[in-house]
Amino acid sequence: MTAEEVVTAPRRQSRRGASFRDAGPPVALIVIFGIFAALSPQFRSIDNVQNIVDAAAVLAVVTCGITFVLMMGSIDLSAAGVMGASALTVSLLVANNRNDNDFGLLGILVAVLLGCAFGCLSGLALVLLKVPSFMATLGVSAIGLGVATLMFAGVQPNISDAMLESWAIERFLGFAYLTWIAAACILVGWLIQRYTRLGRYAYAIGGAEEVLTLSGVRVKPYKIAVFTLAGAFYGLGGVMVTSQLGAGLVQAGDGYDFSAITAAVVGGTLLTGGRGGILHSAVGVLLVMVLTNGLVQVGVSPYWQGGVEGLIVVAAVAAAVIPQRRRNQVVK
Amino acid sequence: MKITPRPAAAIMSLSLAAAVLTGCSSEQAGGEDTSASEAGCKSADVRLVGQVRNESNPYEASWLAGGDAFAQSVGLKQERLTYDGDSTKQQEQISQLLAGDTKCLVMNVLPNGDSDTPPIVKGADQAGAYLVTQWNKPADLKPADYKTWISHITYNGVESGQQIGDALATAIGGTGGIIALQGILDTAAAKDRFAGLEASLKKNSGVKLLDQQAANFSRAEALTVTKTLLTKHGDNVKGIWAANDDMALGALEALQQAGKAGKVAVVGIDAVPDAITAIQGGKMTATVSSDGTWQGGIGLAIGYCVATGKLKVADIAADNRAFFAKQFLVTKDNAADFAQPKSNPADYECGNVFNRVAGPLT
Amino acid sequence: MSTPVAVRPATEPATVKSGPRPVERLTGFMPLIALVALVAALTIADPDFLTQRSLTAAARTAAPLIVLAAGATLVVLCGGIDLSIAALASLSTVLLALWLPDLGGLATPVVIVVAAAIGAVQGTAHVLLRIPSFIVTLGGLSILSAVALVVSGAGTVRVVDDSPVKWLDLYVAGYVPMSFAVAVIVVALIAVVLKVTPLQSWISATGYSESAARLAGTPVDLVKIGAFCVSGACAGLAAVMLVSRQFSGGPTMADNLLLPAVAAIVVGGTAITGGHGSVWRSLAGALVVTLLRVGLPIVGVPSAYEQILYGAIIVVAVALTLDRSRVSIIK
Amino acid sequence: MSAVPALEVRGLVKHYPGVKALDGVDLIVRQNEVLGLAGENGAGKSTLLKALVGLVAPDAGEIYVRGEPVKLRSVVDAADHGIGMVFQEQSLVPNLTAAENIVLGSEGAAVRRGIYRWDAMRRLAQEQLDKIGSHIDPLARTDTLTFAERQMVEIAKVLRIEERSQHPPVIILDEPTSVLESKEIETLFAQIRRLREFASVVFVSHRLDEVLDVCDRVTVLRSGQSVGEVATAGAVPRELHRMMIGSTGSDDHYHENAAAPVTAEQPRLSVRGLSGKSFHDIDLDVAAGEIVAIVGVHGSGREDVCRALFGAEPTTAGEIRMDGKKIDLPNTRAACAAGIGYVPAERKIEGMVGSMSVAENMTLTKQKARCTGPFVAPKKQATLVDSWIRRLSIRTPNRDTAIGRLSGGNQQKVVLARWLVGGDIRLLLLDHPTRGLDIGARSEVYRLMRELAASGVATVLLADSLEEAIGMADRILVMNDGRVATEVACPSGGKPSPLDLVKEMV
Repeated sequence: MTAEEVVTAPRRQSRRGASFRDAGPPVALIVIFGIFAALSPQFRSIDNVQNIVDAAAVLAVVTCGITFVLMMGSIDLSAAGVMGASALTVSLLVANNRNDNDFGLLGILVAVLLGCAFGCLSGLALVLLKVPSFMATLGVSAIGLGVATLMFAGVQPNISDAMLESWAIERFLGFAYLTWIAAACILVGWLIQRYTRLGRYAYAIGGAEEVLTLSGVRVKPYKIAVFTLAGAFYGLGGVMVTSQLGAGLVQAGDGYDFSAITAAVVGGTLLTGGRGGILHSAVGVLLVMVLTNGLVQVGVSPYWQGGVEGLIVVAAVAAAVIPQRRRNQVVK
Repeated sequence: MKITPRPAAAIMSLSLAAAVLTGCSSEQAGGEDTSASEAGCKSADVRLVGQVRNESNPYEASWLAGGDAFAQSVGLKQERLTYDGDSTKQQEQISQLLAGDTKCLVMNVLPNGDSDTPPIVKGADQAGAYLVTQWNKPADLKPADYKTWISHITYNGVESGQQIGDALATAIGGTGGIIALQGILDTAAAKDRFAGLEASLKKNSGVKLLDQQAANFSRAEALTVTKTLLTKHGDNVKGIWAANDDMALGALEALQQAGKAGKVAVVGIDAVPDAITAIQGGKMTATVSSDGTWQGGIGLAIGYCVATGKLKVADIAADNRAFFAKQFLVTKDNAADFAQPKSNPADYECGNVFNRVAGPLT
Repeated sequence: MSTPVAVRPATEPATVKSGPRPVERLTGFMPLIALVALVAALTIADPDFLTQRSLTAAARTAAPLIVLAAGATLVVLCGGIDLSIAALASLSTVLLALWLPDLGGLATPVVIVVAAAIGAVQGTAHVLLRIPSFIVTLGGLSILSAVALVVSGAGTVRVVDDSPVKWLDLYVAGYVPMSFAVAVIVVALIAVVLKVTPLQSWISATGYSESAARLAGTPVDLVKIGAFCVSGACAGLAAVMLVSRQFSGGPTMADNLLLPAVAAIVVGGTAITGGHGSVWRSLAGALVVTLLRVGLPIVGVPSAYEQILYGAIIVVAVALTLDRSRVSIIK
Repeated sequence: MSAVPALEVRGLVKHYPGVKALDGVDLIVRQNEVLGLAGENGAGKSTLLKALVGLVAPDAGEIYVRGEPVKLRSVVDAADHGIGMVFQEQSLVPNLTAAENIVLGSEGAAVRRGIYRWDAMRRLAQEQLDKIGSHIDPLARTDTLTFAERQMVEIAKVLRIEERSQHPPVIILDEPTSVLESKEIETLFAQIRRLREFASVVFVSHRLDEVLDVCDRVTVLRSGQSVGEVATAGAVPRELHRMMIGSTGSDDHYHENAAAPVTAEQPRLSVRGLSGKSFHDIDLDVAAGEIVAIVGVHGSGREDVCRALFGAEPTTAGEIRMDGKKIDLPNTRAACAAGIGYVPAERKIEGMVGSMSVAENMTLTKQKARCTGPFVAPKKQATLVDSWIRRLSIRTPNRDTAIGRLSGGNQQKVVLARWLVGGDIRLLLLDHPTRGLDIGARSEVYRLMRELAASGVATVLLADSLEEAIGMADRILVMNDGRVATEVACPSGGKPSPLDLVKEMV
């Protein structure tokens, strides 16, 4: 037999840990933070840094959920509806002005479980009906909003549950409890991603779904589980918004779907799946929040803020992908 | 290239070709003659439609409830339409509605924005449906020029913006910095109210506007924006002016989270129940009532009166075709009066429907 | 230089004729079937719904959505997504309203060209900077909205003399709204151009397997930029329709059409991953979505249930119309 | 050796639209033997293997495992019956670690209640890798491994089946050696012989000498039927080949008789000082009608040179001339316009558009050939495509069949035809054009290359094996670490030996 490729040339790239391409978003974060800090003294104050981190809490939790879905290569637009439904649920179950319920933690748990149920519904639609996740989750979002509107019934439920209210107000080491909850979610999310079959399979499904099937892995339950997990994060997100606003709003999740996807993608998670992760997304969330906050702090006109934000997000992603540009690379 | 014919495509192309061949006309054929027949509808034939953005905020929920209450009082049922704050969806619903039976149709509509009013008016006019619009309309579009567009009701945003601005100035003792939370920037309500604030600022020279940001009438956005502005301006912020109560309530939460609850005065507009409670509890300084329940009922009432012939469009005074409704500054002193929204059937008597006119639209 | 190659003399004709199987035919019709089923259901719920006037109104209503969806379908077929169409349409309504007094009838083509150019710019950014189209157009969405706000002074721009766009409000043959006819012509035009030129091959190849398309020398970048350009032009045309209907332009006027437009594409059965689908499918999809948006409340479904039904029906509709034989993995 | 066969197949039938892939196949795999499976491209090997691991449901016929009739519904089903397969198209998840891929689907102690134990996993994977003597880091991400390394991971993975079934397993290796290096092949063969101690192995390879080397017995498939069974002791490749194609094969595997003398005075392609990211200062001349092979180990940069010549890889310096005229290749379009064609190695991903028809794939590049003006002329296209389907003997139900449904060899022919339909091809860059093809299909590709060369096309070949390079090329460039190490003339009748080349490659 002939031998052609006898010797393998020495390899240049690292095989295990973080590669160069992961460095983009953190660098962008530092650069943007530096620019704003130079432009505005208020921006670099401790108070404001606390404010940014606190403001990032809900988005961080929602992004944790969406990251798992994005890792699979699917997309999830159900956050708005699920959060609305969970916000209404929790506000009607803890002490409130609409009824005599006072279930406290149990109420929060039910709201999170409701989020799971909606997530599960998305997963089922994807797996059983074979509806692309984009549409399945859009439909579930509409259903969630409908359910929320039903529960709303014309009168805003205001919460008076001391514990839930304290989440947004009480501080520990300078940060609101909500921020610590978000940090815990990121940690849990990271552990799931790194140390559980669910997390690793979500990652693998994004990498090569057909291979998993070939290897005898039943992919469908994991897909449903990932959407369910994401739903739990949205449910918790809805609870957190309720805690912040002191009331259950149908619109609790407005805009979180696209912001969370933006944050995840800016952080380096690919929409095609198989790359990125919770820590990437956490960086992305901070990036987005620094931008939103910084633009207000340096006094950009409200008319232009959205535009400038969009421009910077595009620029940040562009800067992050430039080092890895290849010819003939597929970009969707 | 696939050569297999696409049946769907073929059918569509054929029907299209047929359509083009037969020529064009400016009017849709096949519609019945729909010139407005003054009066003559039996009470039972009247169809009452109330259209608002959504059922998921307290103000508009009370609007629909008011409409229901009126409809019940005349033995009818109100059809509720909601369009999720989506202009195109509103137009689509209206045009679909007008494509049905429009003879005794009465619509009480909250147009999403100024720009949404003209097509609604035009459509209703062509179809001969009775229309009352509220809040938004372009200045040069006047009900007086139309037969079935009976009235346009709104509140004086400049006035309310100024009223709460003044109340805020008083609450902070006439001097100090305030921040303003604007509504959806391209709505007349947001602009008028902000103009009112500017007028108030001129009057109260000690009050300084530190910053103004859009929070789109949303409680959640107001929370984030306020937090940011509070860190930006710190203790310089003595008061917060919000273009509606939802944003004011969001600002209250932000203050609480920043540990500044009670130290900063907050004002809003709309008098939603939560705001009234906040005023009663001393957390908020002032709001302005715009009575959603009444708005929901009165629009239908005016249309019903005209449709059943109890009121003639021609007889309605010009000033009543487009008017500012009375609004009240709500402070701690009178908050209790506004705590329970109530529907007073007497308001809807055909003779009383214009009782709350505060002045012609300027 | 030509190189005749005859590898082996042909022994027998290698090709056998066989048409598409019945199942394949059926999936081609699915969007239409879904449409008919929906009309039937609405009619059962409210017999007054199935009148000529009502259907005409629905067709007129659907026109801008059809045009938006048709344009964006091309981007989706190329494997991308265009989230900026609605914001671009909003901006275009403002521009049209601002320019109508000065340019008159010329304003319409100018706005469409400008919108096409903006689309092309986004396409170019996507292609040259190698940023996912999702992000480019999401950024575009924010930027265009901001520009629309600033240009319009954050207010509605009224069109006092709407005669240059009034023709869109006419009726063809008395029954067919002109805007709907124009929308169908646009769809037909796109479909025919794709079918009779190599574009169809190029777009499918780009959408299904971009690297293969590129290595086959397909002008992938140009095809993508072209798709975004057409998508932009369609957004511009949709804006003209909206202005003719609304007599004004507004910086947020069309913003809410984004998700319905994407829904229309997917309900039509076009694969969101690219490579398979057609503008005809999007036409049917847009009609389904319009009927859902408008029909449900009109036949008297309460607001909360309307949303629930909308969500459920749209999922089921997609489940029915998606041609799964062409897409191996559903993401 | 036990009397009950480990695996038996009786009268298996499978129809695809327009093709009868299996037409009553019989197969017996005895316990503790290595059975070779040979057959031409399209003989039904792939379908048969897929049926054996539950990926394809047969229309008729039975499968018996240790005498029991079974219905295999999925890969899991098959694995539970002790049947596992190493797939020809690699089946690893690229963004997972090698260790995860190895234990995927049967994690055992590595995952407890859904929680990963990385240490246990690494140990498990290491054990598997040790078995085949591989030194791959188990925690390396799979997409950082070379093709050959990935193949080893794949074999390590399928050996996990030992743990899964109490019965002796049946392990199917589908073309496992196609891209392995000789040392690795030796390791693999040792492993197969070790496997025979406790398992049965079905070995599929297009290299008949390999089959004869490692197998105890060979079953030959032809046109979906088993046409014969040969004990390998004493058998010769020629005999097998005859059974596969139904007649005596030619010894002239590379059609050297058809090699045309190169007479051009000016080189068709002339490259001077071409440099890029992974290659430097490349000089290369290819005359019209000449076949030049580039050989080199992994990382020698030859693939990148090939792609650079097609405008798919950026260059930093150097010039490229076609027929004396300097050309710029900023993108693949420019290359196509200059009459350059490229057949990529990864056919499924880069070579063809699986969802599109044969006709569309064939005319994808040279659109002019099927168009009148800017418009597609359906009749012109039909005539053109059908004529090429006949000229290249492409086996397809019709021109509108999706290319994804054809067998590998026929797919490759369509990809090749894409460059020929325009009639303006001047330089063909062939990157592993015969990867994954069997003898028959290879032979046809070789013959086609010869004919193209005879008609004046210049060819640059990255061959699948040194043997192929030597057999086909008129001249061989040896690349080493991004540079041309040496150039070896390779005329018919004066071929260099593989060893001469290997010396320069390392």
